[in-house]
Amino acid sequence: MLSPAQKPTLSLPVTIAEKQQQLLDELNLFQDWTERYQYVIDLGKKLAPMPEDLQTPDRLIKGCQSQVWLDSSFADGKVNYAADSDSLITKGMIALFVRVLDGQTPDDILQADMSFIDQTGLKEHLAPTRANALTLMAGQMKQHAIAFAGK
Amino acid sequence: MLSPAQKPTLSLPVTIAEKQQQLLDELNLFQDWTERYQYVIDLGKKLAPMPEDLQTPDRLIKGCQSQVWLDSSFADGKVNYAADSDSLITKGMIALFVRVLDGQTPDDILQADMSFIDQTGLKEHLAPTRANALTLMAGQMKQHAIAFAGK
Amino acid sequence: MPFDPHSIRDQFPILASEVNGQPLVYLDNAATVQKPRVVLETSLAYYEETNANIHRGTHHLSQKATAAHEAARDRIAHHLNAASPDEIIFTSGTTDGINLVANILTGSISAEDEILISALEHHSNIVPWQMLAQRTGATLRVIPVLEDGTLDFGAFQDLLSPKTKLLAITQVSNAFGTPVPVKDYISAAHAVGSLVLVDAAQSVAHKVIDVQDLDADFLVFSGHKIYAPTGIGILYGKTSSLENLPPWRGGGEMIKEVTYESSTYNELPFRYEAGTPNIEGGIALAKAMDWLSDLGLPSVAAHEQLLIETAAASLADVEGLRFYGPSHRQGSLSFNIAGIHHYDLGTLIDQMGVAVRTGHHCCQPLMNRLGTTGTVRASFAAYNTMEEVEKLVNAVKKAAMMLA
Amino acid sequence: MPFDPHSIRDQFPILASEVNGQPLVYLDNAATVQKPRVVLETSLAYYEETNANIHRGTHHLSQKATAAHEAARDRIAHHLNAASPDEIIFTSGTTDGINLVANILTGSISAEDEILISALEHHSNIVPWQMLAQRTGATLRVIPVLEDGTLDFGAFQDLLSPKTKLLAITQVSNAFGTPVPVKDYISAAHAVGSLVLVDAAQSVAHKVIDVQDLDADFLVFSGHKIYAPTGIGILYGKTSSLENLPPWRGGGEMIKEVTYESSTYNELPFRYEAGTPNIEGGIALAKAMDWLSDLGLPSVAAHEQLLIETAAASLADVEGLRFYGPSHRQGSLSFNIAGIHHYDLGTLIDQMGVAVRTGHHCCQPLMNRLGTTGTVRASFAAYNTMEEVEKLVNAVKKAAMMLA
Ligand SMILES: Cc1ncc(COP(=O)(O)O)c(C=O)c1O
Ligand SMILES: Cc1ncc(COP(=O)(O)O)c(C=O)c1O
Repeated sequence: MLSPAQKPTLSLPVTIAEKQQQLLDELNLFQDWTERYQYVIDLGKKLAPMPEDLQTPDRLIKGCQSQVWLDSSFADGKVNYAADSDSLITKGMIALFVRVLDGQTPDDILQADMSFIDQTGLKEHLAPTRANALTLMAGQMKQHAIAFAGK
Repeated sequence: MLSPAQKPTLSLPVTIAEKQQQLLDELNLFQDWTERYQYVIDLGKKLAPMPEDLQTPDRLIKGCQSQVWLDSSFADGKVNYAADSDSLITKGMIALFVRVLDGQTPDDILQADMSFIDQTGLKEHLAPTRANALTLMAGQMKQHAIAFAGK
Repeated sequence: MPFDPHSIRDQFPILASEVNGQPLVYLDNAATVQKPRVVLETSLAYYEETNANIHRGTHHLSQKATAAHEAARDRIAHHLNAASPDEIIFTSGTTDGINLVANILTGSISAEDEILISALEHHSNIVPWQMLAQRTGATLRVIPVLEDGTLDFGAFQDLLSPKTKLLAITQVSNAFGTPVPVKDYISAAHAVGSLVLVDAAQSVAHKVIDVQDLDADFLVFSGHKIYAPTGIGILYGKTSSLENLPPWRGGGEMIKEVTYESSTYNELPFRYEAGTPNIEGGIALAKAMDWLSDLGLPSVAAHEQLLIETAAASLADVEGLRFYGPSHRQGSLSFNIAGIHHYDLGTLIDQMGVAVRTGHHCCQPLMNRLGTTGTVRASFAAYNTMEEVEKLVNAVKKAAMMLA
Repeated sequence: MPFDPHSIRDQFPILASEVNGQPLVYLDNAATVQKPRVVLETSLAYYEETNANIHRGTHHLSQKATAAHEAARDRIAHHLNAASPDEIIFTSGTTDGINLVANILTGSISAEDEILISALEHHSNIVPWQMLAQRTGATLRVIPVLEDGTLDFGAFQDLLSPKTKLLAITQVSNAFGTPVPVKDYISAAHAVGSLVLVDAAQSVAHKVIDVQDLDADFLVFSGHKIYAPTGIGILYGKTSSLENLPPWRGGGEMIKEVTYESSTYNELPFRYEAGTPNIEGGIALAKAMDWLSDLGLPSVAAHEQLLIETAAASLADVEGLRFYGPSHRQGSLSFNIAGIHHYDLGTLIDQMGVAVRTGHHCCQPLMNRLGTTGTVRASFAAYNTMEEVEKLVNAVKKAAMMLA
């Protein structure tokens, strides 16, 4: 299996749009769903687990069968996200979002076009309930950004 | 339409079986269901109406959509039946039974084979609920005969 | 161009069958209507391509079945102009929907309250309210019917009071075809703070229903009376009227969390859909409503109207014949001939291949009120033709002669 | 000769379909089972030849439909060995049947009484009893489950007392496939004067049920779990247990006479069948039961048993895999892999074309008790093959590797 690390990157992506494009490029290297899923799962595994004491009900986004916790902090005008899930696939999906939005300004996050996820081709392989959870997730991350925007 | 009266009868029927045979002979003269139905309806019309004050709940046999009243009396060792219905077709059907059983002894009535009604071909043109009512009717007439049998 | 019933008859295989050697003339549509091929094929295709249990399933078929089921809900919401698909609850039929509402209202009714129904109601819109009255001690009151089979609106207004907690009223009488201007009844009932349930069992196949325009709190009907299968029905419930009411049936789907000590209930519409629903029935119902709407419900209704008026005009000269209901009727034409039992009339015309219904049409109190034990009712659907009306008329005349 | 599933697969068109480019392997049969062509054709033929509303109709089609519907009741009574067809009540499913019984028992239960259920019950056999307990003030008690997913019969005996008014118990657990020896439970419950309702939703397709031998008071199941459509189910009610209970739903069919003041109710089974029933559903259900009985239910069950045992043996060496339920299981095989979420496992094996169910299987309290939020459940039907078991096993192993 070709791991994304092996792909030569010419310049480091900085903006949300650039990061989205990088993700899409990486995913496009994979032909079949197994590899794509494996890529997402591996992203999930790599995402730093959220400390158990942060996994509180107010940080919980309840999905159909799995649970997602989302936390954020604000420093130097940038938003930092932390997320976790009891489902590895869900966690991998969140990792996609975190990778794209983490370390950006509230304004950029609020203006970000999150429909890139439709171009990943992952959604076709997702149960609609999971796809819904993704939309919910993106919404929640923007909600957090709104809270910081005024500061 | 050929009316049963036009049929030449050689000897008057006396026993239940003879009367049943006579009825079957008469019905066999008719080719189509319209004539048979008309015959039954006409029998119904000819059956003496039961006085209204005899149409009491204890004489009522409740069918699905029509009501039947049955009464009987006992004289000279013979049972006499009176019957009525708000439905003319039902009344005609009862008239068939009355014609066959009226004026017979309780013993003969109890022993009578009432399956002749199946040979009339009428049942095929009857709603099952009506056919059930017929069976009920025959049963009731025998019940009455039982009450007189001991006397 | 007027609607041509001949253009759709071959979609109904059963219409080509024979009864007693005569071609079937099916005029018992108010009892249940025949189903077009496209509806039957929808059920079949569901089982050949999609069937799985819905909700909570992760796998492909389950997702597909869930999507089809929820799409059906959306279509039905659209046809009724509901404000949201969440207001569409799948039931097993009109009777089930009325019982559901009557049960969940138990805690909202007290002994001083009144429940109002009309004299035109079907047993299914009487008995559940009698049972509710018995449970709560409330009083059941009845809007009287006039000699012409219409309701007495003035008497209705007099019956209304702040005690009135619910009005249950039919949009079209199944016994006589009387159309009821339910919108007027609804606004008057709302003015005294009453909820209103509309029984649309007999109207849904004959007129476009707009629940927002009517402003009904609850509206119920059965699939089998609108070209869909039996075993499926709809309860429309306005969100604001339904959201604070308790659940009825308990079970899978209608709960969020269950512990032995207690359960928390799901949102609308799922709170009222316990257990596995009639999945393909709901999908077939949406298809039937699509089909009827594509045919053009108003022009179908105009066609049916013409059949009823022609039948009424042609039967008018039968001696002793009396029609029930007002001169403007919807769906059904109900009559009796003096001195002839409706059962006898029905039996003979059935022999001639014409299927009509006889009896009390599940409206015993109404029949009592009009001094009869029943009537003969011919009822019409999109596929009925002028030639069939002629056969009905001839059959009635011949039967009347035989029974005279 | 053992039963050969290949001989019947072409009767199920859906089994030839593909999911994500892979041939479908349908192992979610405990949720709902696929329907053989003969059952689908029975529904279709009903609409092409017979359809009419039943009972009370004079005309030919109505009589024909009534006869078909009542013949279906007779067949079903025969398959369950009921003492009389009057003990067979058509419902819309298991959940509907349980709610019916829980509601009509309201007046027979008082605040000091106890209702007993088991820890293996489906939400549909928990929530209605919770609601009954709330209505009456009675106490709900739960027969505990042992670590191996079987019930604790000793604890059950200790729970029984003259206060026990009803025991509601499943014949096979839908979550784990645990078979429950209900006959022993029934006789013990009867000994203290309690009624017993058996939930046969998961047993009816896998074993011959003899209600007289079991001596159950009530037994319920859904058509859609025994090769028939959704929207139809059966409540068996022993005449002596049912005859003095009040009605539930009010409406057409269930009454004898209606006046505005009061109604008299019809005999069994009609008293509990208000409104137009799912006519073709009942007929299709009888056909499905005929079909299964003609196949030979015991040999079908033996075949399913072999599939479960083979699957269990082949999965046993997957690292961290834990099975739920006892080693002898009926219909379903439930498991988890340590450190892997059941939802992830289910999602991946669905991608490989294998449809299984994941989650709590409508048994949240049971999952809580065993310390999990859910399991992966593969469940089997007559048409499943050894090759499909192999695909399941391979899919689970591949998914486990991906998620490890
Ligand atoms: C044991 C058990 N009981 C009850 C039910 C509920 O059946 P239905 O949803 O058909 O009403 C099910 C179905 O999932 C079940 O498995
Ligand atoms: C006006 C009306 N209400 C209620 C019903 C009962 O409908 P269902 O038997 O489908 O529950 C009918 C059907 O006969 C009806 O005509």
